[in-house]
Amino acid sequence: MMGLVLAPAMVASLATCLATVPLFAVNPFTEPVGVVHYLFVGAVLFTAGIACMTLKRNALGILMGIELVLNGANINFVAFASPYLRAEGAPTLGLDGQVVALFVILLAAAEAAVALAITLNFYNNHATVDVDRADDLKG
Amino acid sequence: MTGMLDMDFIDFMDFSTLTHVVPPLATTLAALPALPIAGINWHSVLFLLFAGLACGFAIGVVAADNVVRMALYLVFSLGATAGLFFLAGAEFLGAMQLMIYVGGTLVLLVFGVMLTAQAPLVSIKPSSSDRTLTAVAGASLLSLLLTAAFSVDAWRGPGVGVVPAPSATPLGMALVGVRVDEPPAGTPVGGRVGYMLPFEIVSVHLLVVLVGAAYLARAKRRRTPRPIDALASAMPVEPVSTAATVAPTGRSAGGARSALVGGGR
Amino acid sequence: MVEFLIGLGLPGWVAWSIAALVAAVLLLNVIAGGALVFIWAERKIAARIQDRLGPTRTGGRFGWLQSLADGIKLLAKEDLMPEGADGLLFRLAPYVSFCASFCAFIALPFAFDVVGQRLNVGVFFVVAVLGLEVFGVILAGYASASKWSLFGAMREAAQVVSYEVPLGMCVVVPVMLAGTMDLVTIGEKQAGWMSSWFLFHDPFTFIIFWVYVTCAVASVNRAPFDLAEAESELVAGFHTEYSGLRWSFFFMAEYGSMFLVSGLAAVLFLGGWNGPVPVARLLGFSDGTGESAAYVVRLLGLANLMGKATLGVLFMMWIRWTLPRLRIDQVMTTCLKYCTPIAAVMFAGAMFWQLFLPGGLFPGWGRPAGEIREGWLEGPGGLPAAASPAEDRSSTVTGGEPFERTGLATRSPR
Amino acid sequence: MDLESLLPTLLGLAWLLPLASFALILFAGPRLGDHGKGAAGVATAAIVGSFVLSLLALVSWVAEHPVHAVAHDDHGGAHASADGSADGSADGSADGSADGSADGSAGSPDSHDAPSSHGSESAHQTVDEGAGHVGQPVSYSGDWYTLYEGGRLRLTIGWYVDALTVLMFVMITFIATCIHVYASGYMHDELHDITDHEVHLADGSHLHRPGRFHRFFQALSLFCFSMLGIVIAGNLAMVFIFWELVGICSWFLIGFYYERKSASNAANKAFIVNRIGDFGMLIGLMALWGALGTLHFADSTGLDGHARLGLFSLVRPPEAGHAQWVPDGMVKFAAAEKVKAVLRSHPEDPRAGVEQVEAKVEDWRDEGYGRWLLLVAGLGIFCGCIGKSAQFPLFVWLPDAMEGPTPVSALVHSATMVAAGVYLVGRFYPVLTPDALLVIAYVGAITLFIAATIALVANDIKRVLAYSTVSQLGYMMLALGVGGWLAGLFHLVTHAFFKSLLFLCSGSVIHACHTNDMRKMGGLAKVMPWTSGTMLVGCLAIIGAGVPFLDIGLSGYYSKDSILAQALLFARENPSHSILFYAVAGGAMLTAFYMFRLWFMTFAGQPRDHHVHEHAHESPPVMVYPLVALSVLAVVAGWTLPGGFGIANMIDQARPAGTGGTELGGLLFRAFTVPAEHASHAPDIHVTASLTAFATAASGVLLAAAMYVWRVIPPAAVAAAAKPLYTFLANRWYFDEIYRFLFVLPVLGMSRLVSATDTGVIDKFIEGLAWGAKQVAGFDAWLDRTFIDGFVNGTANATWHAGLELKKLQTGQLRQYVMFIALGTVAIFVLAGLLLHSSFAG
Repeated sequence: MMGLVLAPAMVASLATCLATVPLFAVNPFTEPVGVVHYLFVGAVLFTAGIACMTLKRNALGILMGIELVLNGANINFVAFASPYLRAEGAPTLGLDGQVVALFVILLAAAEAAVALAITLNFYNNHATVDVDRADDLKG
Repeated sequence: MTGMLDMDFIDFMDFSTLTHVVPPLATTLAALPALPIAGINWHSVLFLLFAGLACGFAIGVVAADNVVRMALYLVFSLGATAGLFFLAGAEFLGAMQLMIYVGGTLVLLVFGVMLTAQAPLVSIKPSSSDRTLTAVAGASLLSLLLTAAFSVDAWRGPGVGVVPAPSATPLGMALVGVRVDEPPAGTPVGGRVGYMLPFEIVSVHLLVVLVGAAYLARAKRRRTPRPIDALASAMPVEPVSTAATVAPTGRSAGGARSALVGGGR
Repeated sequence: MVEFLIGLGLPGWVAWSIAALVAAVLLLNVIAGGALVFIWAERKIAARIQDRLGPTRTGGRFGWLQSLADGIKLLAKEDLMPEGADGLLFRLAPYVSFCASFCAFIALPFAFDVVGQRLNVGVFFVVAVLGLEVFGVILAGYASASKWSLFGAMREAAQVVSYEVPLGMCVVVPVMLAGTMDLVTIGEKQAGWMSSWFLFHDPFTFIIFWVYVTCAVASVNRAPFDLAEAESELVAGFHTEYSGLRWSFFFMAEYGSMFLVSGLAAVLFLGGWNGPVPVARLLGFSDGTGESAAYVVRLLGLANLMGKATLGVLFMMWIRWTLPRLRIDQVMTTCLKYCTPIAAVMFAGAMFWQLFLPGGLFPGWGRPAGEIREGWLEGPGGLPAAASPAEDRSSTVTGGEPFERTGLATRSPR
Repeated sequence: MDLESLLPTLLGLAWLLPLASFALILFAGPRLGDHGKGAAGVATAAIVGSFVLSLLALVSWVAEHPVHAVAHDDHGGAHASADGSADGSADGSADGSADGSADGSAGSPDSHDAPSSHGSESAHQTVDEGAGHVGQPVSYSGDWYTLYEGGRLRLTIGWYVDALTVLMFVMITFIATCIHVYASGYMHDELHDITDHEVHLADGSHLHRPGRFHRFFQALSLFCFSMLGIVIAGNLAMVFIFWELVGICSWFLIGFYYERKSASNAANKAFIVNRIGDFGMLIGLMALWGALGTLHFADSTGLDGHARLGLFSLVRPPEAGHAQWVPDGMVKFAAAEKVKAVLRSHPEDPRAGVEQVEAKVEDWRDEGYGRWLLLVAGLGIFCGCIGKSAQFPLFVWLPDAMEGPTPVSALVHSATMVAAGVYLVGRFYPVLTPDALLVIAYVGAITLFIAATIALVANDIKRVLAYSTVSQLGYMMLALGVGGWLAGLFHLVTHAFFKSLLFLCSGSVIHACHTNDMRKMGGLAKVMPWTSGTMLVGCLAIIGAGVPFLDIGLSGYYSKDSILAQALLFARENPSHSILFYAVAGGAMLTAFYMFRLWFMTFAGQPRDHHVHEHAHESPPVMVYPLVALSVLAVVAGWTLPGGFGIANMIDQARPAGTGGTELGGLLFRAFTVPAEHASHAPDIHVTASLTAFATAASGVLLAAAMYVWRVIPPAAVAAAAKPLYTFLANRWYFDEIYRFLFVLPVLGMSRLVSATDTGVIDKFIEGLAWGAKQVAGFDAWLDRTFIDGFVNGTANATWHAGLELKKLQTGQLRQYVMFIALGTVAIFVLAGLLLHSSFAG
């Protein structure tokens, strides 16, 4: 049973290692970085955020996971917006990408405020911030 | 979103590209020892620094159990991301990230401290099976994302390093509805719009959220004791409190009487 | 400097590194040296205000070596950590605080083009990074495992987060008047006589300057807003459990922040390096008259700004020893019921003033000829003149090759 | 600000102020002051404001258009009537072009004789006096708001302002001001809870209700707004709207004491009777709208910039010297068959057909097409006036309307609203054909006679005045009908003053005596000196008291004289219609008799009922002041100042273009002539009329004095001697009974028949159908329960159980959901990749 679970994980890890290889097709110390480098960081942050959301029982931890996820997405937007990271004359998102990232930041702030308020209410009513105990509406 | 035009979705799904990465790997490994000191690109080095910080602290957030440390790592991760933004030429965005995201997380941290001041709440540990499952899911998600990211050739090459023009002012102008930035190559003429309306919507949205959050989080006067109050009342009651409970009763009775006297015809 | 080093035959990256190092050390000296001077000054000022003499003996007359002696004492002190403390965070906190204060100096110009890194969003960057200083305080408060520290940290968090709102509004006004967030451009826009300072641009800016002063004092945790370390209530607030060098880092950070907000005030409202009297111009120096003249101009500007910032710091000390500490609710009331609305109204007022009387109160008085604009806004009527970007850029202060401005983004020669 | 923009502003504000007051009282009502006492202040302030604005408008009008004496030449009477119309066309076409603008000549046809200081007047207006009034009257018109515009149709909210409008504004707002002041004293009972002794509840007690002070002023304000709306209206649609609004206000006010059965019945009666008239008015409106496509009085310019001719220009085209003709639209409308035929004859080229139709319009007009339509339009509009102005046969509502509070009777049911019909006839005058005018004259004559006779025997003081009002309205209609445009409208204005005065006096009496019955009064002159004095002034004014040879008299003297003169002229021109003159003369005598019968019975002699007399007292000053103000005006309203300024001359400024000359009629009647009005000023006519008026009035007064003061002729004896006649008159000619027999009973019978049919036949049929349907439904229900419900329930059960199982998936574990999302995303992408690219393996 454990093997069944772990097998895909191993496959996935292998695939990840393989996937990161092209990063080193460019010497990062001497050559300008490209979009894909940013995408790598974005993917890591995104995945860390998802992992945070699935792993943390603390409601605040889940919030932090959300922040990470949004931030990962933002990195991608900025990367696609920047002409620095693209080949000469390659189309970029330009200002649009930055504006979208900006709005994401703003809305993330709003989301954090509401989520915190909800968390506070939850804490007031249940004396805990453990989301596993927030199952009053379960089926 | 003209920048996405080069991303053919079918290519994006093409796993077969994995087979093309092995030869470059070999050349890279061969080139590593011959790293020319003279040719160090500080931009790239700083990128590596910030990227490493961002990724490392992001993983740190996942790994840490103490909520305050989590928040600290998150702040570092987000701060490093701001550095990445600066490097990508999005200065305004970087400053914004520092101010809002990091500032917002500061509030998170404060709340974390306040809510989990009780010892049992500081670290709620997940079970080991959760950890395994998360590891599997995370690994597969990451591999999927990376596969997708590396499957587009146009994204893979090094950038030309054309430093973008300062974008803060054009960004500000775009937010009030005027586009003054140079359109990216291949943009259809006349198709670019300002962000006046979204800006206003977001402003109103923020206001609503502010009010809503304040409403949600306000101290409510409640009839039934909260669980947390119940916990407090479970503690031994000091004798003084009995006197305190008698006194208001007397006051309220007197008040009612005086109201009757005052209101009678 | 970079060119000079490259001329010596050093590789480009080495030259850049050395230049960066020199800049960093210079900035560090501003903080550390400043802290030494200011601590001594504060002692003397406090003493004089309280009708005492203050330090008199150390280092001969006036006790001018007192701070150094204090520093040595702190270095020698035992470094204690409470038993229940979170070790990592406890150790980290002072450095976080100090780093935030230090980082903000990156974008603060000391004279025309005398700036660690000229940023397009300088104002924003400074305010944002300054807001991070509170992190160290909170971490210290949490990690100390002491209720005094925790209370102090909570107060600090609430206070700083609240005061960022009016502070941001105040800061936006000069940005609006100058049309840029670049601190160098903002400073240069106020060139000439005192009348071209943004402080005297219109009544609204004059009022909002004082709001800025209030908010700045609050955001650097100085009395009467020093709730976080209210010694009469919280022993010593967030640094109750600190001693030795770590404690001194907090103090360096505090004095650095004071200097920073004062410098920012000087740049935003008080003309920056452009004095009440355009000394350099009257003496016949200007950027155009040769390299050495440019150096003189910059040195004069440097002295000018340092003088203003120091005056600001002294002003804060004066306040500290004059006004009693507020309660936390009074602090919040001051912020939310007074500073924020006033700042908002003044912002609107300044906006309309700028709309209808863009010249300010003293249009054209002693202002150097020539319009200072950002490069992309060159055409008449504010239309972008995309047709000739090269010409535009050359005619502006922010001009020059963009690679040089953002040195980090320069490609190394292959 | 020139007059063109000043007038609509002033008058528009004056018009809207009462609306504001209405709205304020409507929403704030009882909270205004103590028990709504402030409502009186609000309403009064509003109407005073309106009055001031109207006065300003009047002053600015007079400053711009000085009122001159109408210099009547003496050969008008000798003018041959037969050539009037033809001359009018011929001469008018020569002169019309000179002053085609709206700001043309003011004043009489002889304005070239008058000192002219007004630059814009046409300097070269040479008019043959036989051609009537050729020049356009000075008028301003425009639109505030366009409701609809499409094609040639256009509907707006606009104004039409001329001297008449301004004068009406001043008159209405002045009287309304007086009555507001008066009412704030008269209605003070309503400030508190009151017990209505005339309402008996089922348990025998009287109704006890809260006061409705503010509601009274609310309705009064709405009424003022509506009435001013009629006056300022720029088109007939607007007139109609406000026409109905004054109707509803009247309904409110008559039914103010709606708990009283009589009051609510009277209100309903007034409203329903008016509906009948308004139905005719609608027909008239439809005729105009359908045939002409416009309801505007004056020419106007649409939003699209196209000029559109108004009714006046259509019916009396300026290029034809304002002579009346049948407009093209009506000709084509009437000759629809011919138009169709012409158009059909050009199927290939509709444009040619249209041109041919245009070419043939002249021929058709000469053939007489559309004449009837124009007549119908005029009579239709007049139908509305019959209802509103209480003319025969619809006058029955007005006496009943006296159930309302007396200030209402004074304002609504004597001075203003009922005069609206007269005003509309005057305003609409250019469109009315001579035949329509003759109909109007006869209706007026019948009305004045019937009402006067009923008033002879009425004992209710307000009813006497009500019938007097009806009678006087008949006078006005008759005057208008016989060509006395100025006479009718002049009488309208003067009558408004003295009739409102009379009503207010009667209200004062009722206030003092708490009864309406004159038989219980008597000798009140001593206790109520002010009331009796002012009422005497009113009586003298209404009978037209004056000195014939000196030509000095009260206001009624002038207006009634001119009516008599015009009627006499008409009778001379058309001997077959001389009964009209006799009606007028006889009516004048009857008027004098019953008015002084009223005054003598009320104020003179000995008290008849001591209980009443003891409680009688003079009314408070707030009620007396308006009486005095009105009585002053009742005296002076008819005077003409030495400079020529006077109401009559001012009204004459507004004389519609083309009227005032002789007109030739003969569609409904045998050929007759409507004589030019200025001809009635010829000395022989004028003197005869004056003497007749004086003689009739004096004889009426003397007769009344003989019967009720000197008692030489005992009234009871007269009544007994002519018992059938007395009964007939006392029962008001049995009009109510006749209407009941003719209309109400048949309708009731018919409804009973219909009801029986409904229950007996239709209901049975439907019940049968229902029974059948029920049987079918029973079968359906069985099918439904057995099969369909079974299926549906089975589905529901399956869903329920599936839900029971599936809900276990809803664990409430937030982290699990996130995990599902993440894994689900991965799975989707992997599956998609595998399916789309089988090359995954290599």
